[in-house]
Amino acid sequence: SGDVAEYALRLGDDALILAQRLGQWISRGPELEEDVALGNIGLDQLGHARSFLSYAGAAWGKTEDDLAYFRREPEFRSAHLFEQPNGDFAATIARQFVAASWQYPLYRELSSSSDPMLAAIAAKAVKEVDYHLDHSTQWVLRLAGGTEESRRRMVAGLDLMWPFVGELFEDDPLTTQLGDAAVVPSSLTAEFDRTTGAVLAEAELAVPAHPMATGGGRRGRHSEHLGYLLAEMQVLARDFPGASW
Amino acid sequence: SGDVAEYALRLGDDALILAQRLGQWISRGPELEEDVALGNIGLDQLGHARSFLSYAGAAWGKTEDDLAYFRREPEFRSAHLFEQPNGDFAATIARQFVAASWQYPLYRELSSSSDPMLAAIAAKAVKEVDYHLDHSTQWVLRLAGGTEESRRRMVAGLDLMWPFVGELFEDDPLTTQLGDAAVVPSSLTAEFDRTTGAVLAEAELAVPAHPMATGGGRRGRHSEHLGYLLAEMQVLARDFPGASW
Amino acid sequence: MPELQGDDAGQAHFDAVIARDSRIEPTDWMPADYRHALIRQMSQHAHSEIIGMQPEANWITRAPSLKRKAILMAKVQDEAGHGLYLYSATETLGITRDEMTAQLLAGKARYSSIFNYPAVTWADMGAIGWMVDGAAITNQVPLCRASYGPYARAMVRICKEESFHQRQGFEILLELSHGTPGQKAMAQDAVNRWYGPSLMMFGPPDTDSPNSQQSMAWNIKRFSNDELRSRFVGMLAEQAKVLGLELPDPAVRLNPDTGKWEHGPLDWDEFKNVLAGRGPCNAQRMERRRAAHDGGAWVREAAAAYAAKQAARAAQEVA
Amino acid sequence: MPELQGDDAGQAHFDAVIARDSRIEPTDWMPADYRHALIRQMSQHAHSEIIGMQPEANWITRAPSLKRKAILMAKVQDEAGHGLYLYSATETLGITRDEMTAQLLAGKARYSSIFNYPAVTWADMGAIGWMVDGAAITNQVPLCRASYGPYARAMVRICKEESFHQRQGFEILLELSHGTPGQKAMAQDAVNRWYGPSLMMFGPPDTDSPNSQQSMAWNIKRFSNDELRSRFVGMLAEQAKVLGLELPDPAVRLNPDTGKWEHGPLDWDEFKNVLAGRGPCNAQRMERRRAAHDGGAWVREAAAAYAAKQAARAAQEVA
Repeated sequence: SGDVAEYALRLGDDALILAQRLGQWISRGPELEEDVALGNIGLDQLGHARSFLSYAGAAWGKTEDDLAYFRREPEFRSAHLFEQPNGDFAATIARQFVAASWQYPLYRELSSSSDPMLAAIAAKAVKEVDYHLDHSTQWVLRLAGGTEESRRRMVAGLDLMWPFVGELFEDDPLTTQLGDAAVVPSSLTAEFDRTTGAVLAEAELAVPAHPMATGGGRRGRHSEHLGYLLAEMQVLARDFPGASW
Repeated sequence: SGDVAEYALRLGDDALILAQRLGQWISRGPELEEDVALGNIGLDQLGHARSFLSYAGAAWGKTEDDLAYFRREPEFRSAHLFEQPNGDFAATIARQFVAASWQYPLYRELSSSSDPMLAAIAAKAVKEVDYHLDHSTQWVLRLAGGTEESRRRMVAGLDLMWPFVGELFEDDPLTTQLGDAAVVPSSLTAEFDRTTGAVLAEAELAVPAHPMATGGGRRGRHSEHLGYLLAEMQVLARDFPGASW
Repeated sequence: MPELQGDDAGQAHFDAVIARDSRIEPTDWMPADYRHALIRQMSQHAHSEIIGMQPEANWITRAPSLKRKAILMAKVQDEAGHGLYLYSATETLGITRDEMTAQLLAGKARYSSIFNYPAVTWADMGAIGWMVDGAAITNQVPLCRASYGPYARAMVRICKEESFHQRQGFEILLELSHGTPGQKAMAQDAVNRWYGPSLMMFGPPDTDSPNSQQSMAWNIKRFSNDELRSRFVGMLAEQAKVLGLELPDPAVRLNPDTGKWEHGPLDWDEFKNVLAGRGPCNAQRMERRRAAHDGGAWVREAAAAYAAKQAARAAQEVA
Repeated sequence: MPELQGDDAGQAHFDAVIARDSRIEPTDWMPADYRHALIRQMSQHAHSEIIGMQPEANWITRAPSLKRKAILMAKVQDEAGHGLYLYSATETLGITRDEMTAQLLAGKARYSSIFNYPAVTWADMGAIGWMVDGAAITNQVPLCRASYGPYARAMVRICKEESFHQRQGFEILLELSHGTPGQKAMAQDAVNRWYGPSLMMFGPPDTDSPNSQQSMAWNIKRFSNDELRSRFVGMLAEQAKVLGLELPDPAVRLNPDTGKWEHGPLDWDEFKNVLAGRGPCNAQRMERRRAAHDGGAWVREAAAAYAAKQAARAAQEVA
C-alpha cells in the first residue's frame, strides 16, 4: 500500500543519506582498516537503502534511482541524525553509535513485520547492523578510554549527535496506522536507552544532557546540511536526465 | 571580438571561482575582522567577475548569469590556483598572496589595454587588488613571523599553492594574438617573482621549491576540485531554469 | 542643601539625565544594575549579529544569480560589522570582547533565538530580510533614543543598514512571488515558517515580561513587547498585500476601536523550547561559532606574537 | 666438496631456487639487493593501491546511479584491502608498515605516476577500470609467478579482483558509448586522456630501462616493459572495437611479421614531468594522504593507549 511505501521510503532515506556520508570517509580514514570498515558499513547501508527504495518505488512506478536522484529536498524523509556532517572521527563514531543502536532493534522487530517484503529486507539488514553496532561500540570504548584528547573528542561527538536522538523515536500517524507492518518508534526507546546506557557506563561517560532538537525530517523539514549533500549526490544524474549508466 | 570575449571570460572565471571560495569563509574566519576582510575581498572579486563576464557575454548574447550558472565544467576557463580548496587560514592567505601578486600587475597593465572596456574594468579593479595584495602580504609576514605553528602552517600553505603559479604565466595563441588588447602572461613573471620574492625574504621564507603542476584551466581542463564547487554554486539556478531572481 | 558626594552625586546626575530623556556617557556614573542590564542587552544584540550571519552565509555559495550573491555577501558582512560595532560599544561598559565571546561560547550569554531556525531554501533569504530584519528594526528604531549614548549611536547606524537589508529581503520575496509557481510556493512556505518565530522575537506577552518595567524606566526599552509586536504585524500585513503572499494567521487585523493591529495566538511553548536549546539548530550554531573561534586561535596567537616582536624591535631601534 | 656455510650456503640455495623458477620464502636467506629491490617494488605497489583510491573516491558521492555507487564503493574498498595485503606481504621482508608510510609521506617511496592525473568526469571511472586496471593486470599476472612467495600469492589474489574491476570499468564505458551523445563524448574524452598515461605505466622503453635486467634475472619481473606494453595495447585495440570507441593513436596495429602489437610514439617528457612531481595532482594526492594520516594520529594513539590499558588490566587480573 501507499503507507507501506511511505514507511519504506523513510527507512530507505535514512540509510541512503548515511551511506552518502560514510562514502565521504573513504581514502580519508585514520587508518586503512577504518577506510575498509567505514566503507563496509556504508556499503551495507547503501544496500539497505536500495532495497527499501526499490520497494517503495514499486508502489509508485518509480525506480530506486528516480527516488534517489530526482526528488527535491522536502521530499526526502530521512531523520536529521543521518544528514549530520561527518565531523571528526569521533563525531562519525557517535553518529554510527546512535544510528546502529536505533537500527538494530528496529530491523530486528521489523523482521517480523506483517509485510513480507519489509520483513525480508529487515531480516537481512539486522545481521549487518549487528556488526555496525559492535564496530561503533568498540570505538566509543576505545576513544573514551584512550587518551585525554580522544576522550574529549568522544564527548564532543556525542554532544553533537545526541540532540538528534529524540526525533528517531517520535511516533506519527503513519507509524501507528501501519499496525503490524511497521515498528512503532517509541516502542524502541527503552531498549535504545538500555543499550547506549550500558556502553556509556562502561566508557565512564554520562549520557549527554544536550536537549533534543526539533526534528521534522519525516515531514520533509531538514537541517541546513541536507541541501549540500543532495546537490553533490544528484549533480551528475540531473545533468543527464533520462540517461542510463 | 570573440577573442576579447574569450580573454574576458578567463579573467572573469578566475575572479568568480576565487569569490566563491572566499564566500565559504564568511562566518568561519579566525576573527570577526577577517570575516569582514575576506568578505570584502570576495565581494571585490565577485564585482570584477561580473564586469568581465557581462562583457564577455555581450559578445555571445549571454548574461553574466548564463555564463556563471549554465556552463559545464570544461567550459570554465579559470586557472587551477583559484579552485584550490580553502584549507586552513594560511592556505587561503597563500592563495590570496599568489592571486593578488598576479592580478595586481595584470590589471595595472590591462588598464592601458587597447580595448576600452577591458581597460576600464581593470582600472577600477587594480585599486581594489592593491588592497588584496597588502592584506595577504601583511598576513604572510604575521604568520611567518608569529608562532612556530603559524610559521609551519604558512610554509605548508605556500607549498600547497605554489605548484599553481606557473600556469598563470603561460602564454598561448589567444594572449599573443590579442596584441595590445591583452596582457601577455609571461611578461608579468619578473614582477611577480620580484614582489613575492621580497615579501618571502622579509618573512625569512624560501621561495617554495614545489614543482609546477600541469595546468590546462585555460583549455577547460580542471582539477578534481572544480566539479564540487560548480555543483554547489549552480544547484539552485539549474533547479529553476529560466527563472528570474 | 549640601552638595552631594560620590555615588549620591552620581545617582542624582543619572536620575536627572534619565528624567530629561538625555544620554548617559561611558565616563558618567551609573547604577551597577543599569550597567549590567546594558551589558546583557547589548552583548546579546552583538552575539545575535554574529550568530545571525550563519543562516544567511548558508546561501552565499548557492545564491541563484551573481547580483543576489553580491547583495547577500555584502549583507552578511554588514552583520559582522554590526557585531564589531556593538562589541565596541559594549566594551565602553567595562567588559572585553574576549569576555563576551567566552560567555557566548560557555552558553552563559544569549543570542536571539530566531537564529536557531534553519534557512533551508533561498526564499528564507527573503523572509529573513523582510521579517527578521523587519522585527529587529521595529525593536531598534526606538533604541536610537536609548539612554546610553554609545548604544543609541550604534543603533542609529545599524538601523540605517538594517532597513536597507529589509528592503532587499522584500525584493527577494517580490521577485519570487512574481516568478514561477515553484518560486512563489517557495516564498509562501518561507513566510509561513518565519511568521511565528519573527513575531516572538519581541519577547513574551507584556503580562509575562517581568524585566520590561525597569528597562523602560531606564529608557533602554521604549515600548512594550506587545506594542512593538502590534506595530510589526501591521507592517507585515500591509506589505504582504504588495507581495501577493498570505500571512499564515487569519486573525491578523487592524482593530478599528483601538487603532492597533492584532494577531492570533503564538506558540509560546515552541518559543520556550527553542530558548531552552531545543530548536532545530541550537547545537549547530554554537558548534560553528566554537569551531571558528577555536580553529582560529593559532591565527590570533600568531598575530599577537608578531605584534609583540615588532613592538620589541621598534623599542630596540629607539633605544 | 666441503659443505657450504652461512651466506654461501644461502646464496647457493637462493640461486638454485631461482634457477628452477621456484619460490623464496621469508625465512630463507636472500641477497640484500634482492630484498631491497623487492621492498621497493612491493611497497610502491602497496602505496599505489592506497593513493589510487583517491581518483575513484572522488566520484563515490556523485555516482550517477545507486548501483554504480555501490560498485564503486566496493572497488575503492578492495583497493584499501589490496594495500593492506601488500603491506603485510612486504613486512615479511623486515620493514614495518609505519616505516613504509613514513617513506611515502617523506616523498622517498614512489607510487604509480598514473594516479597523479585527475579523475574529472564519471567516464574516468570507466577508463581507469578498463585502462589503468587493465595495465596493472597485464603487469601483475606474470608476477603471480614471482620468485618471492608472499608476493606471488598476493598477486594471485589481487589479480582475481583486479580483473573483476577491469570488467566493471569496461561496462561503464560500454554503457556510456551506447548512451546519449553527451555520454559517448564523455567516454571518448576519458579514453583519449588515459590512453597515453596508461601505456606509460609499463615504464620506459626497454632501451632506457637499466634495472629491468636484474629484476628479470631474479624472477621478480617476467617480461620486458615493451613486451607488456605491446600485449596491453593489443587488448585495448580489440576491446575498443566492442566499445565503439577510438584509441587516440592511429599507429596502433598488429604487426603481421612479428605477431606483436605496435603503437605510436608516447610523450616521455610528460611522463618524466609527472614522475618529477609536475603532474596535475601530485601535491593534492600527497596532501590528502598526509592529512588523513596526520589527522588520524590521535585515533591511532587512542587505540594504542586503550589496548595498553586493557592489557595491563588483564595482567593485573591474572596476577
